[in-house]
Amino acid sequence: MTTPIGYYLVLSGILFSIGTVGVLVRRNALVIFMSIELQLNAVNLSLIAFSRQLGDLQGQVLAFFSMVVAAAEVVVGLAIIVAIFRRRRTANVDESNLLKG
Amino acid sequence: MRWLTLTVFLPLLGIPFLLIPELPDRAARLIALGVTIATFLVSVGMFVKFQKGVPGFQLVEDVPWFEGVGLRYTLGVDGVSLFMVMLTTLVMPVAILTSWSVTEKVKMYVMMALFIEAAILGTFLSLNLLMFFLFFELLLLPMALTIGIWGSKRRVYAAIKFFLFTLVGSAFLLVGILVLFAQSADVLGQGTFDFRRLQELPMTVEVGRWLFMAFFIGFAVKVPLFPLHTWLPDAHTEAPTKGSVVLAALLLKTGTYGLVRFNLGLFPEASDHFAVFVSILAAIGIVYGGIVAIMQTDLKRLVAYSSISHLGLIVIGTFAFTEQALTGSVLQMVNHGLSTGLLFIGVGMLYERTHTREISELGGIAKVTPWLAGVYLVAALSSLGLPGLNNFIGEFLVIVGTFISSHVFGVLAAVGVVLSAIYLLWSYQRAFQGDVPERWKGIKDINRREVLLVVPMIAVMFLIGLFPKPFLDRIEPTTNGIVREVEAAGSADLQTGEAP
Amino acid sequence: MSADQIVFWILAPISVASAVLMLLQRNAVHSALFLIVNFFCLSVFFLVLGSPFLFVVQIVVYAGAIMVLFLFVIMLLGVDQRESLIERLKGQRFFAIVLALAVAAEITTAVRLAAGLAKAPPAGFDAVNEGGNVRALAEVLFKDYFLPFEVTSILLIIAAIAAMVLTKRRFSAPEPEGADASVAGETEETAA
Amino acid sequence: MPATIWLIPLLPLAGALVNLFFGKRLGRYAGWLASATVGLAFAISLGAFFALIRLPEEGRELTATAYEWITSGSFHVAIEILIDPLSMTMLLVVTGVGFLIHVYSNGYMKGDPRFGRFFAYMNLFVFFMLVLVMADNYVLMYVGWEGVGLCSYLLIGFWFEKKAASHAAKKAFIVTRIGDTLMLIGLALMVFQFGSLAFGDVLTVAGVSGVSEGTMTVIAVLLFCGAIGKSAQLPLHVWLPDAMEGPTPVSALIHAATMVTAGVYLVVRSHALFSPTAMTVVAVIGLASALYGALASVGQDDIKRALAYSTMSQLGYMFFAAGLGAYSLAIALLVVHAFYKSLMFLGSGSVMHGLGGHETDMRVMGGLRKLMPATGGMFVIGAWALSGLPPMSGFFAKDPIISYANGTGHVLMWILAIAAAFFSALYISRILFLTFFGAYRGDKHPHESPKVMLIPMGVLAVGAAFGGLLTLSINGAIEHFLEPATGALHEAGEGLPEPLLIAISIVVALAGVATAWLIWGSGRVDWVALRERNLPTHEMLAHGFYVDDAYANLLVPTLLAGSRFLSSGIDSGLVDGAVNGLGRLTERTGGLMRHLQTGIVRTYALAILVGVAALLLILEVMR
Amino acid sequence: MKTQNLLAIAPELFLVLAGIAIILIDSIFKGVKREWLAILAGVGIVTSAVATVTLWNWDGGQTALQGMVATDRLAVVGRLIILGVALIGVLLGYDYFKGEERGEFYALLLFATTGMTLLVSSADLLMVFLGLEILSLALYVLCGFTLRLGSGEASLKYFLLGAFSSAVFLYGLAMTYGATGTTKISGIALVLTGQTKVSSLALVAIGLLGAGFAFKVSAVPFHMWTPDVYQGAPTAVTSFMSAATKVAAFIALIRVLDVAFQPLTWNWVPVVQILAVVTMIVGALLSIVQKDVKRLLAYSSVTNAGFILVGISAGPEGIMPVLFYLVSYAAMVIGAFAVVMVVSGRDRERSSIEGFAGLGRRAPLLGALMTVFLVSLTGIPLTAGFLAKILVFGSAVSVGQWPLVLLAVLASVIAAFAYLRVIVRMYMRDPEPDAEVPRLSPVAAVAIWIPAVVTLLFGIFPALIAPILEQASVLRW
Repeated sequence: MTTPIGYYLVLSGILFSIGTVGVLVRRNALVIFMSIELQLNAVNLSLIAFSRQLGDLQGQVLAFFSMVVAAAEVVVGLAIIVAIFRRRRTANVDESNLLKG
Repeated sequence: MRWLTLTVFLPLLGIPFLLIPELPDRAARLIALGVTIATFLVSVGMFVKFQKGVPGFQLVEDVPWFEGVGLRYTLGVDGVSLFMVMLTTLVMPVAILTSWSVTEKVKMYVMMALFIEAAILGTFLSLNLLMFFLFFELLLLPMALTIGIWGSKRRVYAAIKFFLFTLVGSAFLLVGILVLFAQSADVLGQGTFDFRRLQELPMTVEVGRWLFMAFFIGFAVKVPLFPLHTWLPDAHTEAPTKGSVVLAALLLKTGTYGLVRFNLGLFPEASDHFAVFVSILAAIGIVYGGIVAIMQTDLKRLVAYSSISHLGLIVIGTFAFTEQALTGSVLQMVNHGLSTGLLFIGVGMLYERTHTREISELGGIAKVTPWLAGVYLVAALSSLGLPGLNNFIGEFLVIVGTFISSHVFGVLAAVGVVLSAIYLLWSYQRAFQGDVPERWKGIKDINRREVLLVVPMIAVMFLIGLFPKPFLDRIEPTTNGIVREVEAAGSADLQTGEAP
Repeated sequence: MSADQIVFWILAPISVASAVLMLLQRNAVHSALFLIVNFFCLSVFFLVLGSPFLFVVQIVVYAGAIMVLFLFVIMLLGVDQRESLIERLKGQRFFAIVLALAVAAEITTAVRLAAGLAKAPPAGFDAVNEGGNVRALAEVLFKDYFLPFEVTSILLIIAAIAAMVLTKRRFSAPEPEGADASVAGETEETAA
Repeated sequence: MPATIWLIPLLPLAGALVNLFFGKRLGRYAGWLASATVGLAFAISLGAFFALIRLPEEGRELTATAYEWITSGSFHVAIEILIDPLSMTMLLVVTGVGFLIHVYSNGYMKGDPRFGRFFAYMNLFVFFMLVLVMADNYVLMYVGWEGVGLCSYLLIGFWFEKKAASHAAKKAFIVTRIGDTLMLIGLALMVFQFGSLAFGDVLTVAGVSGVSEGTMTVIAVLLFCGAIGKSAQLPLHVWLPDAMEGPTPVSALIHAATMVTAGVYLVVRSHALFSPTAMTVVAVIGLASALYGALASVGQDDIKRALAYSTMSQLGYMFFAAGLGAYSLAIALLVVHAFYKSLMFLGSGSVMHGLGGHETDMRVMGGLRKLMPATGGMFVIGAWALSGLPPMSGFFAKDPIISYANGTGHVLMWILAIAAAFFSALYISRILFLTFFGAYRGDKHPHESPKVMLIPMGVLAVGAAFGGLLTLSINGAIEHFLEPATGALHEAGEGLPEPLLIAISIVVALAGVATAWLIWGSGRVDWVALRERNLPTHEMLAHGFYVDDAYANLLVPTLLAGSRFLSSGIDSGLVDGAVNGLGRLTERTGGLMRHLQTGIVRTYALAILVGVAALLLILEVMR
Repeated sequence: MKTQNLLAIAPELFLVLAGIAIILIDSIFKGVKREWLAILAGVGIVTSAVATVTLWNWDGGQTALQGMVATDRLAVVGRLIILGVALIGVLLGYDYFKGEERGEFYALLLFATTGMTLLVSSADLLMVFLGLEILSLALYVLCGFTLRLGSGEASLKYFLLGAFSSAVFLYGLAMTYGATGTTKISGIALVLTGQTKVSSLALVAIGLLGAGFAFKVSAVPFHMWTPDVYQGAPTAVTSFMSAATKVAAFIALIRVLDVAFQPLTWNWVPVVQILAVVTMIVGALLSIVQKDVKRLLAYSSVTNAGFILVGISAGPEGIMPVLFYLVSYAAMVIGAFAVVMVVSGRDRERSSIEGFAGLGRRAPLLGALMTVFLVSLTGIPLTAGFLAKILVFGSAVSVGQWPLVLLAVLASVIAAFAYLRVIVRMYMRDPEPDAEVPRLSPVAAVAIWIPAVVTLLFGIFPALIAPILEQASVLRW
């Protein structure tokens, strides 16, 4: 293993940022949610890279927990999106703007 | 016997009774009246216990309350607060009596009055800065509600303005108090809000001056000093009679009292340093308030501006640092409470009969209601400093005392005397003299309740005017002490260029 | 150039490209597919970084279960839902990209200052993975991380309840659906 | 004795209180009660007088202290009264003349709906006047000073339903208040310099206290400002003519005999404080007022206004005398002036009464001598006295003053004083002729007044006629009596010989009378046409050289405009505007921020990203 | 594993047990009286509270269960506050969902509460993360609990932004791990103390974790979800979440900043100060232009977050004040929302500020209670809100931050205007002609009276609670 860990960390940062952009520019609730998943995965990459760097397994365990949480979050999130869609017939988040000001 | 606690909290005892459902309005009024009279009697007891010629605080009560932040329940009375308390307990029953003409939400109305009384008394008697601030703030809401609920047309605007304006002022005050506490924690190891200990707190000139400004802004809004005064005309004008009376007679005094007690008491060096600045503001207030009052078309507004002018006089005397001026100022606080209070009562009685305060719509009322006119005239004469009445003593001492320390400010203080004659008598002429219009022909002169209401005020006004000595004797030991402190700080400043 | 470096330099561009492409798709299904590509790339990195267990989990749970769920919902809501790519919020894209770049730059700087960009990781990770990654991981998970592991169960219960609460057709819905008073008048569309 | 002298002021006070609260119920007895209290006070004053002259000349003082009034630090004021020859003289005048006028008022005010109230005010006035003259310190004197101002206010505006009356009352109070305030500043300066305001402390040490002459001048001039206001001297005289809106007994008592002379009393009382410069100021103002009043009086058609200007002129003479240092002469003139001027006011009141109440325009009078013989006769005595012709009292009081000017070398002033004397004779004769001589020009049915009015007038007429006896020569009875308080007169060693001066005075006065006779008395000159021909001159005199108009059209509007500007421009506009503006700005800012809350979730996410970037940046920058 | 260790999470166990029981009963016994479910929830909360109280005198070390759970008194106090709020939440929910079969509500409420209590007692960043997730997920669902459009929208917004921010938080957790090699609160502090140079990764970690917390406590600019969610969510839920979430998040924040990152105090204090200033000013400015009481209170909660941040910035000095603030804040905000709930009514959620016109006349008691809460929020004496402000500001002044306090006090003046507007409506305006008299059920009355009494009691006799908070604020690691 000779690839510097820094490379992975930077890659993780780039992916996290791309995910961030996704959240901000996409309007489809599902795509936004996917972007968030991308962010979480980027973080996992960081955790595992750190784990490798530090030479202990905690990082991997943390990444594992992150995945579990993500899974639960996905269920809740999709349920919410479905529920909204049922009533509004759209997944466009820009149209959910009754509450403002 | 804990006279001070009793005095402060007695008014609150009336509140449970007022909460009785189905209590008739009349009973509510009588309960409030009874409670306030009882408070007055208790305060008389306190007055009797008060030893004259003793400078420090008396009848001190000191119990822990919330030690974690240095909040102790500390009450004490000295020559300055004594008469503030007496004034409050005297004016409140009178203010309650004016509420007979209120017919809406009577219970709440008198309840607010009782709250206000307790809060004001607490303000005057607290020796713990935080507790003082607590009472000082506690006043605001009942007062704002009184204005906002029972006031006249623009009452909501006035109430909000009053509330926010004074809140901004106390914002600075609060920061000052907290900084002072932090200072004391630095120096003494254990922070304290105790006024008596803070008085001896050594602090640098720099800090003292900053703190002075913070306190000053807080009190200047309440006084109110130019240019922080514009809430006052609105609040006075829109408030119901009781509100105006309490505002003018008592609430404004918390500001002047604060200046005397805290600004002078805690920051003598800074007081000396800023004296000219404060006096200029006060002098502007005197002249400005007087001139603006002349052209007011609303009788209450006129009286409100006259208050600004009169309070300028009190402040200018406070910052003259002579025994006469300071003693005069303290006495003048009482006097202003009485005479302006009575003026508002007069206007209020007039308003009840005519439903207008527009001077141009009134006129000739003296013909149909000679006694009412007489009451107003007595109040006006007192207010313009006619000898024999109370205001003269205070004004005279202030003017003389101020003149001794600064001729210019002395002369400016005297200008107010001329102006007050102009606006008061001119307004009296327009409102009460001349031909009586047809529609006012039927109105009635003052009734028995109203006699009951004005007699104590007028009696005390004459009492102070003719026999001021018992008052002065009790005020003076305290004011002398304050003046000496300030002078010592000021002269130390001169000698070393920097205070210790 | 060692093997892991070759892997990195091949897969890193792919993962970035797939992430970017995911953003550029008007169709949600396409987005999801690109995301799966991305996840695969990452899973390989996990393997390279010494976590075969997470490599598997990533593929099974993420690329498999979660993304399938996504696709399922997309189907449910209608595949034809296409999103116009014209931005109506002024400056949203500009700020989004600039700020995201800034964040990336900040993180990069921090990484450079802390770990360094040229330093290879210390050897000896195998020592930690004694007895196999899964076993070692289990050791940590069920000893040190016993409580968090149990706590995640609450999350799963909530997820289950959420699905139940939010998606079930209500048989006893006393309130009228749709226009609610608090936002009445601002309602632009009526509920189905 | 000392205890009983308290009764002198307290009796009228008691009368005032009783009348104030029970006046209505007392009915016409209110008047008699009031008169009785003043009469009694007069009697006690007389007793005091005899007690006083029994004392040795150096120690002619009666004092009494009630209690410490104001104490503050080293500064003390007591309620303390002092009767020395000066205040004794004033006391007798006030209670004596006051009593007569009270009696007169019983007739004059009969049937007025506020009869009791009137006497309450009158009594109150007497009380304050007595406090003024009996006070032993400046503060107590100031009490009386303001108190009489108040009563003057109340009485001028007694018929407050009349706009003019209420206006005049207010004007009188405010104008005098300007002087009073300057006086108050003077008092403050005295406290600053002497640490006390007791006569005993201030006046005895004034000469030796080491206070610079400049400061003394300032103190004296400030006190004199108070006197200017109260005694209606230039330039604060404008209230006095208007004050004639009050009931005529008021004019007689307050605006002729007593209150207006308080200024003279003040100057004489405080003469120890007056530096030569200050005295020159007093003399100049007095002389100017004497001349001004005399001239202005000539232009008046209203009998009371004419008399008011006359009063101003006479007071000017008194100040002139005081300014020259002839304090006792000033007081002597004060005393006799009280007699003849109140006589003439009561006379004019009697005329008004005879003409049905409120007629004061001399153009519609004339020939009343026949219809109201008693009034006319007594008015002649008064006018004679005022014109300064022997053997009436005015001659003996005024002439020494004029001579004294010459005798002390103030020749220019003497000439002016003589000129004023000419016009004095002229205007008083004019009043006399227009009112009582010639033919009746009105359409009413004049009748003589009742005895209750005439008898007091009679007494006063006696005083006006023979009062001169008291001042028969330099250092006459009054002067001699006053000496302990005012000091002796200087020997007038310079100038023209005494007899010549007297002759000149008499000739000038006669010339004045003759001129008046020619124009208004003989019937040979059509004075109405004459006035038309010299309209600008007449108008100028009638308007008192437009001083009042200048105030009313320049000063007052300026003040009102200033007030309006401050009120709506500065206060509502700028100060309150700033406050409201700040409030609005806060609200507007909130409103603008609201727009950021678009309701769109991506905006919120952007905000979060902004926050994250900012946090990271701050941490990086501040490390 | 010792049983004593299990005791450390006994409160959570009881809550979860009760939650699961409710779900089971609700789904197995159809048509069970919902009173029983509510009572069961209440029992769960009370037993949990009792279990919490027994932890007060814990003698088994600072942490339990492999350093995952803090056993200090801060955790005890934090839990108690949250449990108290939860109890009121149950009452409000009972009143709000009258006549509806909503057993899940109580279960979700209990789970959310569990997440919060875990949060305040977590001694490891992972536990913090899990706690946050549990409470968030439960709240996402609760927000979307009714069929109103607003409710669904609130849920969606809360969810998307919450997920976004938890990704950020997780990234921060990763950075912390990278910087220190551990996620234990105490371990982080230990490692950081040992480092001579400030680790840039640690700084990034603070920033990212801070952003996550800032989202939960609604600090500006992370606050924008707050008004929308508070307005859209069913009012019973809003009351609960507005009070409890903030308490939990702030106490966790205290742990993270004052313990874990204590060695970097000089780095994070300015950040917190800037956040505080921006938060209270923006919150105050926005609160005064609101037309809906729920939104108004939402912005008020933003402003209050700013005030609490002022106390946080004072470091250890500020812990006790912050705790006192949290207690009083929880009481007054849940009370205020509860009144709004009663006044606006379940069916229509009419929470416009005009709906309060003449309330003082229509329902004097309700008006008076609302006044108590508003007055306390304003910071008027004799209410807990006043002393809370004094304490927090005092702590900041004592570390020399008086300019910050001056800004805070001025912001509170601006905010006062917002509350005053409601008071004006209640007392100085006539009710709308069609305005109905709100009906106050006994359950709701209890739910409103409790916070009112707390607000007044601690406002007048702060010494009742101060010693407890004092002891809780001593962080020994």
